[in-house]
Parts: sequence; structure tokens; C-alpha cells
Amino acid sequence: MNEKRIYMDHAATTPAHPEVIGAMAPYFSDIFGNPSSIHSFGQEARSAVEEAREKVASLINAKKEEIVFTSGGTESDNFAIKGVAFANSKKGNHIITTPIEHHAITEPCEFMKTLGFDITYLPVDGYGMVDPEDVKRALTDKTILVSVMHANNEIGTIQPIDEIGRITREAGVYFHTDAVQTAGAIPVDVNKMNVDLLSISAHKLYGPKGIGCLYIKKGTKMVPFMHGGGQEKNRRGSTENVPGIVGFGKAAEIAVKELDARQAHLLPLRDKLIKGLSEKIDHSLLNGHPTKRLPNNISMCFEFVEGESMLLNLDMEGIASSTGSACSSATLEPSHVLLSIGRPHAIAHGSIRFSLGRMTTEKDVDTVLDVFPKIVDKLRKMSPLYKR
Amino acid sequence: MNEKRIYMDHAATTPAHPEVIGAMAPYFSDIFGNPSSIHSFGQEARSAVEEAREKVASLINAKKEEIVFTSGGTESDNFAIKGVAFANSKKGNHIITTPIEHHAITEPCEFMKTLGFDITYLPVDGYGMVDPEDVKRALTDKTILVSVMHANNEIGTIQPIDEIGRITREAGVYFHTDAVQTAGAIPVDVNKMNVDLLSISAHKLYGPKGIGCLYIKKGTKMVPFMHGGGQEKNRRGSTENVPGIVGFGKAAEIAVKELDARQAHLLPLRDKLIKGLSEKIDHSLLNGHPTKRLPNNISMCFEFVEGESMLLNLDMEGIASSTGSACSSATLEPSHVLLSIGRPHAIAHGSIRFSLGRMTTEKDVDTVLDVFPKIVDKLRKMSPLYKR
Amino acid sequence: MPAYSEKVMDHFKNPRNVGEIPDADGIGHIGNPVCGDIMELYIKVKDNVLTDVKFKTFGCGAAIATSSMITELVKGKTLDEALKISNRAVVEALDGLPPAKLHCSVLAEDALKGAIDDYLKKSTGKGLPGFKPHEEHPPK
Amino acid sequence: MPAYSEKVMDHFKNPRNVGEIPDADGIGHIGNPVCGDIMELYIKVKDNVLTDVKFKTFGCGAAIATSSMITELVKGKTLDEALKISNRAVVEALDGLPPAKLHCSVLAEDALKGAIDDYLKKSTGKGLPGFKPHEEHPPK
Ligand SMILES: Cc1ncc(COP(=O)(O)O)c(C=O)c1O
Ligand SMILES: Cc1ncc(COP(=O)(O)O)c(C=O)c1O
Repeated sequence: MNEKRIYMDHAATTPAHPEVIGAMAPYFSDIFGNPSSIHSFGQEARSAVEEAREKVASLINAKKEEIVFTSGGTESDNFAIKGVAFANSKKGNHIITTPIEHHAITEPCEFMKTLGFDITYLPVDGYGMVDPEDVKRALTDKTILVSVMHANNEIGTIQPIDEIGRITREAGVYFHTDAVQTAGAIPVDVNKMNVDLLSISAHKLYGPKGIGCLYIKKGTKMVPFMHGGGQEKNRRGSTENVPGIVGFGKAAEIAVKELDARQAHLLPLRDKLIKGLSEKIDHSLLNGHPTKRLPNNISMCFEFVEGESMLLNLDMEGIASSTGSACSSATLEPSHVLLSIGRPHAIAHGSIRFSLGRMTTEKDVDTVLDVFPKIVDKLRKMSPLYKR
Repeated sequence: MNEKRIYMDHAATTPAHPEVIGAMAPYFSDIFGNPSSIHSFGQEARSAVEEAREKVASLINAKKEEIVFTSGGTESDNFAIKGVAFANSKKGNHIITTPIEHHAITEPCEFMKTLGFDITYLPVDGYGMVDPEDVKRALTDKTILVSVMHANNEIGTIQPIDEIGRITREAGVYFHTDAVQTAGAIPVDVNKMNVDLLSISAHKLYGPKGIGCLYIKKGTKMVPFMHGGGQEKNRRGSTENVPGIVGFGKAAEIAVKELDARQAHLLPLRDKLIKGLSEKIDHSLLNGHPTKRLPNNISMCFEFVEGESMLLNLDMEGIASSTGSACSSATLEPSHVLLSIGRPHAIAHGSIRFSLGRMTTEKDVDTVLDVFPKIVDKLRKMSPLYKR
Repeated sequence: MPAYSEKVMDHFKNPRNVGEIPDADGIGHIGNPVCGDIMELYIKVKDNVLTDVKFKTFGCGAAIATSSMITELVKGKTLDEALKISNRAVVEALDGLPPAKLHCSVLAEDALKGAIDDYLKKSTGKGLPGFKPHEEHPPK
Repeated sequence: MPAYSEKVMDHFKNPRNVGEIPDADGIGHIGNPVCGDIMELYIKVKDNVLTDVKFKTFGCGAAIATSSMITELVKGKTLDEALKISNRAVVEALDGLPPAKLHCSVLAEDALKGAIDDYLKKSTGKGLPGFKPHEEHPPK
């Protein structure tokens, strides 16, 4: 069944790499010990965890001891925000972030607001780009943390993290970046980026679901998010998810090897799809920056049609995509990202995101270029807006 | 290599059941979609998650909607404590618990203390048993939560949860129990137990590591612990760990089927081991209640010898066990549980826990009965304390 | 996230009665682009009977399916019969809708009532008594 | 949690010089049962040379291994040579110890010094100058 289908939703999740699955296999019931156990079952598991930690550290040019494994991107983001906020509340109660972060950042920020923290949402331009100068202007003597995502999951825009990091470092303020969409996709180097904290989620880079990590630069003042046993050097309680960690390690190792090839493979496909759709469909708009953009992200708005109905039609043709329209959400609000970059509601509802991956072929792109304009056409014929 | 080894540390973690591994297998790269995705890849994953939720609910006689998947017991415990505390801080700031809880409860409680909450630690008797009357006495009009574990992970004592639940329900105070050691081992029924919240960790019942759940009785006022996307009906953000959830579901299903057989299998083995060790080794003490006790738990103290050295000697003989001695911990304090039941430091350092499992045979027990007394003997000969 | 019934998907894939009626006797126009759903319902009425019904919809899968379903349910019915068809009946006819999508059925009911209201206003000078579209989709 | 070197495990499995010396010239007694580690070190001294050294230890793997190692390191040495052997030297001889276990090596050093101190007191009336066991293991 999979064979006929075209998966273009790699920003949502990726299939685990076959080598990842192979690497994990022994750790469910053969080498199944608890890494905290002193006996041999435990020590075998411990070695596997530490080897994986090394590999994940390599992916982002960090030191092994700076990697704390978590259950995924959301936990890493929660940990970063709440861990810094609770540990540094004596120093200040001000956090700076952007309006286009993933909910895993904005929701913890809004929660901390209920506990007396102040949150500044920086402006972004029409591409969703943050101006480092705005970060500088927003800093106060109460600022304890700046969190700006490396690349946006919906519109693909890549932020000037290095520059922002220079500013925060100079100001002596902690800087977190959500690299969930970039690790394994484009170069990520914690030193070049001047970050103190960085989130990764394994399932976005052909690793398993339910595992991720937070990079914590040595010396960063944090309280644990998951309080419990002394695991992860007292930074994160809970029995380590050994198979998950091993799978993550393998995925990181593969990503290091394949990084250049991945970009070289995806960039022309991305640009062909963007160009093709723009040419074939009138009243279409590219969301996000044309070049400072994830190599696999095609996010566009098509006027007069609604996202979910495009998505369902694509799904009927065996093509998996995503939409920033949120007719199904309780608020009926479309994506906060699309609204933040200035798309009017009506247009924001008409968005589609194709996110390509390792296995995407030019033929897949051609199929979408063939099928999708017909879908938009069909829906526009049905739309009371198009006639006007 | 596994064949010769005897694993008696099931309270630390269990090997995943072969059927669990089989059930998970398709969900890494075949049915790999993100359950939040609308397209067919997503919907297939969604169905699998909901089917597993049903199975986990069945294990504890809960409703499907009352199960929130987490990354394990520690997250469930953190979620219970912090989720109730933050959501009900207007009502009160008092939490009642016991001194013998897992660190996944006591550490979050201590953290909430730093935010202005009051924690009462109930007394326990020499078996580690809580007196429900003490719960009643400890309740104040500021009390918002009582958390008492179902059975203790170190000494195996099973608490009178039903009775405590009747008291908390009458008082209109939320009641949480940590059932990490009991789910799949003895009957767990959220209704009979009168609990509002209950934690489970899959890897303790032959499921995979890195997945668990919190039962949240309908209507319980909670704030999310992992703030993020709207997953788990807005109660827990993060892309669902689909293979983990499916594995957990399968483990729960097997546990329901096998529950009686498991107890019938383990009880005589447990009692044989306790009896044998008590008879063969002088100056030995059983920790925990003799009958209100987990069917797989043998926890004993052997005077004049230290736990880790017993454990390492056992490991050298291919027998995996655990100790409550914490010579390796930063504080050099032995187990808080053993101290709480009145064991003096010197004796608390000499503890060993054997925890049996599905695959434990009578021959394994006999091997331990043969090997272990010699180990104690050897160590006592080396001990400057024994001569006195 | 929606998991639609087969009926919904059938009406979404093959919507019935799509289009406009150039000489419609009544037009219901409901929703707005801000909230992501707009329905236009066109009716022809003869001897108090809905002889033809057509729709155009901008919206999600449920919005299209409920529009399609309501046209099918009311076509050939008298005005009184048609007015008895509630949003609930539309949902049932579709074998249910995800909770987050129930508002679409309200929209469909309102679009129909809007069209009848328009017809009554044009033909009798007085609209449908008590008709007031739900505030489910307030413009922003 | 400990991941011991092979050397540590070797000394743990086959501890050298276990036992007491009934007519010891000096005995070092260090640690207490509260903290989980007790070492007793017995020495025989002849012409300023440690002709025999034995130990008894209640404690973890590292405690036993460091006791065993220090007896091996000092046996046959002069008192002055033996006193130069620091806890660090014991750790190195064992190919390292996990950080949480380093205190065991301090204990071993103190047990040796304690035995020499005891010997000096008995033989000269004055103990080892400046000897004061570390406060790593305060009784509770
Ligand atoms: C009673 C109890 N609660 C909580 C936990 C924590 O579970 P996990 O390590 O899966 O987070 C454990 C086991 O480690 C436990 O035994
Ligand atoms: C940018 C970004 N941050 C955080 C997350 C959360 O990751 P996870 O769902 O693995 O918790 C995601 C994906 O969902 C994401 O795209």
C-alpha cells in the first residue's frame, strides 16, 4: 500500500531509517537492563546509552556531557523554558521569544506568565524573519532567556541564530534555539550558533518517536523538568529509553554522514515544486523566505480554497501533506505562524505544506505538479469566493 | 550469554515480551505517520494509538478517555504532583505524601516546596505501611492532593489504597497513587481504589521503556505538564510515541490475561526464597510486610556486609539483583525507604533486593539459595564488623 | 484532527448539487472567509416545494460534505418539511462528524434557512420568523 | 552507578592480604557503619619496614578494592615510602575509580596512616605528625 503513496509530510514525522530499526532491535529484550543497575545487564545498557550520547553530541558539535536525553522536542522545549525560568527567577522574570515558535515553546511561555513571568514576542517580517537588532532592543536587566527557533516548521524560514547568539552572549543572557526541524537537515553547530540550549526530536531525522535531547551548555543554571531518580547526572529523572536512545544515536550518526547529500538532493526538488506550483496555479503565494529556507519545505497559500479540503483531496490521490488551516481546532483560528507573517485569515486558511524527505523522487514532485493544480481547480469551481 | 544468567531485578526493568516487540514492529517505518496528521499515514497511526489506549484502560478498569500517555512513571508522577498543584493553588498549597515514595514523587514535592507548597510526610510503620487514620489526621482545609504509592519498589509493601481513597474522596481531596510496581503484577482497579490519578510505566510490565500513562479521572482539575501541541486532548503535548504506545497496549493486554497466572507462579517462588535465605543466613532481616507484599519482591538486610559488594559478587555469578545501599550516591546515604522503616544506617547498607519475573524458575531460586549464602559468608569473613 | 465517516468522505469526494442557480428564488449566504468556512445555498421553489437546490462552499471537508448532504436532504421537500431538518439530522445522515466539526452542520442549517428567509422576503415581503444565523462564525 | 575498571574488579574478586594480624604493631580503624564503609588495616613493622600488611573491610566494591590495593602497594616499603603513597596513587594503580567512589581511596589512605600513627604512638609515644582522618565519613 505504501508503494503507491507519496509521503510529503516529513516535517510532521519521518519513517525510522532501516539501520535505526536494526540498531534498536537488540535493546528491547536482549540487552534490556536498566542503565542505572550495577549488574551486567545494567552496564551493557549503560554503554549503549553513552555511545549514543557521543553520536548525538557529534551531530551538533557538542560535548557528550552536554546532551540530556528527553522524550522529544516538546519535552526539550519545556525543559529549556521552565528549567531556566525556575532556576533564574531571582535574577529576572523576563523571557524573549517570537510569535512563530512551535506551541512547545509558546505554551510553556504562556504558562510561566501565569506564574509572574513577562514574555516579549519579537516582531517578524513577512518572511517570518527575526531582526537581531530587535532582540537587542528587547533585552532588559530582567531578561533571563531568549528563545528563537532555528527554522520554522511551517514556513521553513531559517533564523540568523549566530547573530542573535552573539548578542545574547554579550548580554550574558541564556539563549535557546529549537532545532527540531534543522538537526539532520542543515548544519547545526552549537558553538558557531552561540547557543546555551538547543532542542532536538529524533523522529524528525529518521529516528524513533518518543526520544529527543536538550543540549545544555556546561555551566547553564537549570532546574530539572522531570524530577526523579538521579538519571542523566541529576538533570532528568526516569529510566532511560534505551532502544530509543540507541535509535536516536544511529539516526544522528547517519545524519552526519548524509547531511551534504541530503541537502543536495532536496534543494532542486524543493525549488522545482515551488516554481511549478507558482507557475501552474494563479493566486498562489510562497510562505516563508525564498532562500533562507529549509531544503525540504514548500509552504504555499492558494487563495479561495481551504487547506483541509486540499489536503483531503491530495490524500485521496495518495499524497500526504499538511495544512496550517485549523478549521478543526477548537478556536477555528488558522496557523499563528501564517497570521504572524501577515497573511489575512482568509488566505491563511488556504495553506498547504509539502515537506520532502530522503526518499522523495523527482517523479513524486512531478506527480504533485500534475495532480495538485487540478485539485485547486476543482475546489475553486466549488468556491463561492473564486467568482468574485 | 543470557541463557546462563539469572535476572532477578524485574522491579528495575523487565525485558519486553516477544509479542510486544512483534506488535511494535510495523510502527517504526511502515505505519509511521504522526497521529495528528489528517492524511492516511496519520490516521493509521491514530487508530493504533486509540486501540492501545483501550487496552491500557482495561488493565485498570478506567475509561479510555481517562488515559493520558506519558514517557514513563517519572513523567506520570511529575504530571500528577505538579499538574494538580499548579491547577489548584488557589484552593490550597498542602500536599500529603509518604517518606517511602519513589524519587519521582518526593523530588517534585520538594520542588513544589520551593514554590511555596507545604508537604506533609506521613509516618510509616516498620513494614512501611501507612495508617489511613494518619491520612485523615493530616488533612487540612489547604490540602489539595494526597499521594501514596500502591506498592513500594524496594520493600514490596502494598498500601491500603482503597481505604485511603475513601477518606480522600469524602474530604474532596484529590488522591494519586503510583502503581508503577503493581500494574500487571496485582489487581489494579481505579474505581475500587477510589483514586483520581494513577501512574504506570510500561517497562515494568514487559512493555517498552520510555512510555507510560497517567490515569486522570474525568473532571480532575489539572494543568498540563508538557505544554505544547494539542495532543492527548490538550493534556500532554508532543508527537505520540506510536510504537511505544502500541507496545504498552500489547503489554497491558497480556497482563490482563496473565495476571492470575503470574501471581500463582511468583508467590511460592518468592516465599521459598525468603524462607530459604532466612534459614540459611543468620542475622538476616526481611524488609517490608510479610504478606501484604508484591508477589515478586524479596528484600532483605544481611548484617555486617554491604549491599554493593553482595550485588557485585552475585553479578559475578551471573545473578542480577539490586541494593538499597547507596554508597555510590553523592550523599552516601542508604535508601530513604529502609531508613524510614527504622533500619539503622549500618543495616540499611546491607540490603539486597531480588525481584522475580515471568521467566523465573524454581531452579533459579535454588541457584540463589545455593550461591548467595556463600557470598555473604565470604564477605563476612572480610568484614571488621562480623567478629564483634 | 478529523477522522471522517465513509458517508462524509463520499459526499466530500462526490459532492451533490454543486453550483449556482442563476435565477434562484432564494440565496443563503453564511460564514465568512476569516473563520475558514463560507456556504452559499441556492433554491428554486415551486408550489412551496424545493424543486432545485445547489451550493457553493469554501471550507473544510466537513463543510463541503454537510453542504452536499443538506441539499440532498431537502431537495423535493416542502418548505415546512425542509425547515424541520436540523443540523443534527444532517450530522446523523452523514453518520456523525468529529466534535470539532459540528459547527459545519450548523452552518449548513443556517445556509438553508438563510435561503428560505431570502425567498420568503422576496415573495411575501417578510422573512423567516425568528431566523437569526448562529454566532458560530463571527467575523474578526 | 559504578562501572569499575578491570583492575578494580580483579582486586574485588581476589582481594590481596585479607585478614587480621593478631600481634599487629599498628592498627588503623577508619570509617563507620553509618556511612557504609569501614576499613581496618593491620601492620607489622620491622626496621622501619612494613613487613606485613592485612585488612578487613566492610564496604562497597571500591572500598574492598582500594583496601586490597593499598596493602599491596605498601607491603615491603619503609614507613616513609608508604606515607608518600597518596589516595591518588591508589586510584591510579586501580586504573581509576568512578567519581562517586573516590572517597574510598581517601579512606584507604587514612586507614594506612591510622595504622602507622598507631604504631608510632605505641613505639615512640608520639603519633604521626599532623595526622587527622578526613571528614569524608562523619557519623550521623
Ligand atoms: C514506584 C516507582 N515509581 C516511579 C518509577 C519511575 O518510573 P520510570 O523510571 O519509568 O520513569 C519507578 C521505577 O523506576 C518506580 O519503581
Ligand atoms: C519546531 C518544532 N518544535 C518542537 C516540536 C515538538 O516535537 P515533538 O512532537 O517530538 O515533541 C516540533 C514537532 O512537532 C517542531 O516542529
